[in-house]
Amino acid sequence: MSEMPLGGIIFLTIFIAIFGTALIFLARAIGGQRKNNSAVKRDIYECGIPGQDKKESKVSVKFYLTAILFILFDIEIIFMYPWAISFRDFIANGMGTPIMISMGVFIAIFIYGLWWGVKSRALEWD
Amino acid sequence: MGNDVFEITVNAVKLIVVFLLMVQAVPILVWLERRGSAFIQNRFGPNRVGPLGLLQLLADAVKFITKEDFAPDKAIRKLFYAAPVFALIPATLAYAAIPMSLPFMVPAFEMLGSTWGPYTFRVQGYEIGVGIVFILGVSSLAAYTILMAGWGSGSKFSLLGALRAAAQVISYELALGLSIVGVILLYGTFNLTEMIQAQQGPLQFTAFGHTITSAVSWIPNWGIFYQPIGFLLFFAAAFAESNRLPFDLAEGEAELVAGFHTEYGGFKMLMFFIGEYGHMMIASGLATTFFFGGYGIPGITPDELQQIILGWGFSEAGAGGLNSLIHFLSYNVKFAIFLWIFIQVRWTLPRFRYDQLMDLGWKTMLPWALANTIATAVIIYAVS
Amino acid sequence: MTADAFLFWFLALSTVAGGVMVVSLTNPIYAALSLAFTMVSVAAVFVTLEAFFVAGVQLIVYAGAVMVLFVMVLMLFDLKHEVESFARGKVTGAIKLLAAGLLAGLLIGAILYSSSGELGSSAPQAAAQIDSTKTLGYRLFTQHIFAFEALGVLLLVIAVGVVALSRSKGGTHGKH
Amino acid sequence: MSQTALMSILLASPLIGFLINGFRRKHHSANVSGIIASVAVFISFVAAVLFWLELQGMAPESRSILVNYGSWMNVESLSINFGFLVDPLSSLMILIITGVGFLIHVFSIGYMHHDKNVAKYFAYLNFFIFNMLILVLGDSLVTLFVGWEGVGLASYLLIGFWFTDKEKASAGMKAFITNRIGDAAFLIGMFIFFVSFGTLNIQELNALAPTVAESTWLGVATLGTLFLFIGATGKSAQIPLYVWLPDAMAGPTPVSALIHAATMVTAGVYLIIRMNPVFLAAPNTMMVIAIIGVLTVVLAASIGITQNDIKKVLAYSTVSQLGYMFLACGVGAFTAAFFHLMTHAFFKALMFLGSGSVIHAMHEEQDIRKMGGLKKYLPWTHLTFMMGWLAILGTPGFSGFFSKDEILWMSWHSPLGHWSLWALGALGATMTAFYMTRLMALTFWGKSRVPKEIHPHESSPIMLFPLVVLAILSVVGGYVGIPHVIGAILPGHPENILAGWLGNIVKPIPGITEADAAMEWTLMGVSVGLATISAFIAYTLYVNKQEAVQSFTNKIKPVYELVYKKYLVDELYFGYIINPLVRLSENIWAYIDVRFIDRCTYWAGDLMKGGGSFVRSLQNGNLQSYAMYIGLGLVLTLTFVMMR
Amino acid sequence: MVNTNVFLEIGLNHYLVLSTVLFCLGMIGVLLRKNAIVMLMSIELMLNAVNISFIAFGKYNSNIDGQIMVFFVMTIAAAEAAVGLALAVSIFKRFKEVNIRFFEHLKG
Repeated sequence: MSEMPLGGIIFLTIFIAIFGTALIFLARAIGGQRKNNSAVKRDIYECGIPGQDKKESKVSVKFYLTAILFILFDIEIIFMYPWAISFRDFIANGMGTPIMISMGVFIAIFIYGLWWGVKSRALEWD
Repeated sequence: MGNDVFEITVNAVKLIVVFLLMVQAVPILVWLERRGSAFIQNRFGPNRVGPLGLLQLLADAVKFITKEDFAPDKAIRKLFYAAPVFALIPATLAYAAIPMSLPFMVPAFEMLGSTWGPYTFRVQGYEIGVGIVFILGVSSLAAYTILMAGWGSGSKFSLLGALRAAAQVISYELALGLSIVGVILLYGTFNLTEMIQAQQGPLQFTAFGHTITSAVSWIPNWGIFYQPIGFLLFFAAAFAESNRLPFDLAEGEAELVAGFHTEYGGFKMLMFFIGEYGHMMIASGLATTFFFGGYGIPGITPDELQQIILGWGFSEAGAGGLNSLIHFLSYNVKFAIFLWIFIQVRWTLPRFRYDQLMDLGWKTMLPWALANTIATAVIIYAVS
Repeated sequence: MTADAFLFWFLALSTVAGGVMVVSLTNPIYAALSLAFTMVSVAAVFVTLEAFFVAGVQLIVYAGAVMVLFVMVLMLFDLKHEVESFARGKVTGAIKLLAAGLLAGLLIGAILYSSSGELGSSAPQAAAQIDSTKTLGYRLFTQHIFAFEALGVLLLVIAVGVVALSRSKGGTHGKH
Repeated sequence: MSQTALMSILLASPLIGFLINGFRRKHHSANVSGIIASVAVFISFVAAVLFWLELQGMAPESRSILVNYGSWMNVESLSINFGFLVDPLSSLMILIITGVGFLIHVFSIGYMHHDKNVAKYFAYLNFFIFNMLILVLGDSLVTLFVGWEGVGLASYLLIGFWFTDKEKASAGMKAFITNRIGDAAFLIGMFIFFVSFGTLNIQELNALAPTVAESTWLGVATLGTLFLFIGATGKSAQIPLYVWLPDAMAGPTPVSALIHAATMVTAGVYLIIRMNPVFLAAPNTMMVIAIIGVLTVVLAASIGITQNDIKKVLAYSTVSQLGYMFLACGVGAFTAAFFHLMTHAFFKALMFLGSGSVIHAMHEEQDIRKMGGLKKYLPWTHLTFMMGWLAILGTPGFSGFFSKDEILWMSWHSPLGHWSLWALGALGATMTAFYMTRLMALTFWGKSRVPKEIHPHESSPIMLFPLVVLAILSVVGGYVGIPHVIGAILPGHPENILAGWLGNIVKPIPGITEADAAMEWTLMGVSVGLATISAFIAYTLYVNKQEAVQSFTNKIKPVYELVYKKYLVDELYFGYIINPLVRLSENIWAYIDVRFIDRCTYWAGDLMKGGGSFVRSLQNGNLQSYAMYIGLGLVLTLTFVMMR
Repeated sequence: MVNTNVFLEIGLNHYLVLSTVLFCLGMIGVLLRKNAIVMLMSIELMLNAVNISFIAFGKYNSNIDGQIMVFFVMTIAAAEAAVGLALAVSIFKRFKEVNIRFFEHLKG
């Protein structure tokens, strides 16, 4: 556990959670809550017309497509981290060329994927 | 966290201090931003409360805390109230992992009838072996805050803003993650402290077994000289990650009012502010650490400085403490410069359009980051 | 050892609690958020097992990417009101629960049974894991290089497939 | 360079060419596709030369390079490797394939210039070269068979290359189906060898076969070699399976030159030479081969006299020349057979390419009655074609002379030969001289009968270059195998280089006696004399007295018609083999299939249906039920494991 | 035989039991939940459970391959989630529903 002080992280998380919650309650206690707000005030924000529910708004499917492509590319990038960190060791062990080739293949696949994504207009926002 | 009560207590206090350091920095930054923007735009800015308007901070705090606590009817209350609290967590967790100065030694001492120590305390929340990965992982959790707030508000503006912000954050996380690969290749470690140590001393290149030291000895061995493109990409992606102008599409006033925190006000709003400024601070801290030598001082290594301070007649421990303090100041100077750049950019550049933003992330920065990675790898391979 | 034990039980509790919430909460968004919580807890469990890099990857990939995607999709669908969250049929439901319970019991039995053997609750061999991430990288790019490249191709194929799927206008049951 | 690498280059180069052209088959540039394909084959040719040089450097007894790429299949006693063997025989063969192949690729660049699917064409050609190399180099019958089928496929694809023409497409089918008959026999032969010898490795078979030498008709070696020979008649167009080759002329002319003259059709001969110890162990088979060979010579030559299509004439000539090779094999003169294979590859490829040049010049006109006097339009084509003509005639000094006379002499002299074989062979040579001269006369000499709308023109240099190279080879190609009797009187007494080169591959004919020089000179004189006379007659008849030919053919019209219609062999096959077979299968279908087998399956199906409707209730489309079954299965399995 | 050390001495078995419990929770989710996306999430839960056992085995056998396997499992799981969600979105666009009760077309 020398490398990652889990206890500290958990302690800090819990501390912030408690601290934040306490602040919110504090603000509520000081600022107070009125019981009889008008219907207009209690409604969600809208500019001049009766409020619309969020269900009626159409959301572009692009968002989730972007998210999916993000996941796939993110993993490919994550795969580069162990490579990056052990790269010098590989070179020191005389294995520089094989590692360059194997990563070159991987990056070529990555580039092809990116190129394809751009070409197929999956990343276009219009 | 430590081996005995004293160390654990100190570490816990240290964590809380780091958190409070971050929280208290926010009002200062807000003030700085308002004054700074006024300066840029030829206005006065807040100047009534206290000297230079410095007490505006207090006035703001009072205003925030006395506001009415309010939630719209359509809000999902659990999420609506939980989101601002969660906004603090990723930023703080990540910020606590950035080293701010040299560790300082506490020699063994007697207290309450027993011997304590010796101890080494790091001037940071905690030291993490896989620092970069941890920071990336924790800050990727920030997307939940945004989504929770957007969904919990029950408003279509909030939801759209949240989705936009989330899509933007994750898009730029790719460029961010990839721009760091070059840094990792350069230093061969995930650990931030080791990176800072690698940047100490004068600039020197090692190629084909020869070491070429810079002729000008005060030019530091900073990452910016090895990874200029990496730095630019990292910094630009960090702007987008923290939803700052010119990338604050999540809150384009004309279309989305204020984005995912449209329905928030009062203290909850302030917490989002803290989260947002926290991201700014993480970005500044990381840029300092990766590319500008962290807490290091150009032209002098910590050991040399230690000798100089010892020459002034301090004890070993006192010199160590002073040394840490000087380095802490050095870190904060760099850190503040980056924060100012953030502010300056916000008030200088116009906002992107959303399609331009996504194009920039996917079609410009990602390929450049990839090219930077490949170039770094090839050069490292070629010269060794 | 007590600190470690405390951490383990704390994490085990939060992990299992998160898992239970995933299965039992009827609002899918809460379920997804609980799952994200479980993922973070699992990452912490990885840390107690000294798999630091994998823990980080768990945070980035699972908690930071996959679950964000789940949450985003659920928000897109707006599935707040579920007509029926759980399967109909009391008998089959009972059988299903029984099957899961039996499986758990059998597996735990098997673990305890085999623990009298060599893989008991003994301490791990003190292996000199100087830098486990570098070791991981070394093994990944020597022993598992083919799997690594194959995964690259798999991700590419999936990217293509996902884009194609998102373009499709409907199922095989004719078009509108 | 290591031998494995060299072999890889040799084999991979045409394959890569095939893939490149195959993937860019939508492109229409003949130059680009052609250069890719030609370079691919040329690389192979260089590799083949390097192999040949490497063999040169070895001791004569140990000239053999085996490149093994690992195990292909390993089942019980059957163990087959991806092994490729280069020995003196296969090294010469790959030189011919890649060398002649390269020239024909180059020719094709010009010939196929206007075709739309030119990339596809070159892809097929490279595919053919690749498979031919596998056929030639394969060290086991199975590997050889892979190439054997591969070249069959390539041949089918190329014959039907212009498949939009129904006739041409069906010509491809015919070739494919006829070859299937031969292939079936080939497989049976292989099985026989495997069952009796337990191996399919050619080297091992060659070593094992002499131990079973026999004279019965039902011995292992006899049966096996007979079936292999049937396979060879299919591929090499011998009686009775020769009918596909003339139809195969529907393909582009360079294809006819490469596949249906120079290389693929000689695969049968190559197979026999390759396995000559096995064939020598079966004298009955040898007799059959010789008889079939000589009959093919005469039959094909006689048909060739009457044909009017320039490519058909050459096709029958090919069949007849292949007959000579089989005759040589049959009498045990394997060196002579290979010698003729080689010279024939040169001069027949030359003549086919020449005919291609003529057809190109005549705007796809193939009827020689509409030609004549082309000498002045196509001087280069005429000159090179004449070299081929002189060679095939057996003019002393040209390559065909040495190889053909060697065969004729051996068919007389060998203990396996007979005077009648020589007589028929000589008759064939006479007829060859006649129809080839007729072809020359009608095409190039005499008065022009070219229709007015056609303006013949000489071909481009890229097409003439291969013609010239092949013409030179046709002239000098014979000097590698100067017979002993001629060498004896020449200054310096040149030896028979080819026989020396193949000495360790080809077994000597058992019981051969010392050659009688006087007898050999006499026979040579007789055959050359007969050919000269017949050529002269043909020349006078077809250049000056065409009316006489007309009136003569009218007088013997029934015979002429019979020969012209190729002895009605196709009709015979249809009437007595194909149609009865079709009717038989129809009956079998009606009675056995419908009444018996189908009913059984219906019954079984009903049973299954009954059971299925029960099981179906379990499969209710609910994913979670399925998952539950998996879970229950897991529980059961675990319980079982735990209980044990 | 109840031993208090069970609570204080954390060993391989503890992690394996934790993994088993999570796995069976995920299994219950897959078996009982009707929402296709929640089922996908339950599958992720099961995969996470397996990952824990991988890493535990890896640590207690001093074998880094366990972590590499987890790396691969994560990749595949993310890929599976991507495809699964893409399918779910397609289905939702078509039927306006992700309850798997509506998709029982795959039956004999």
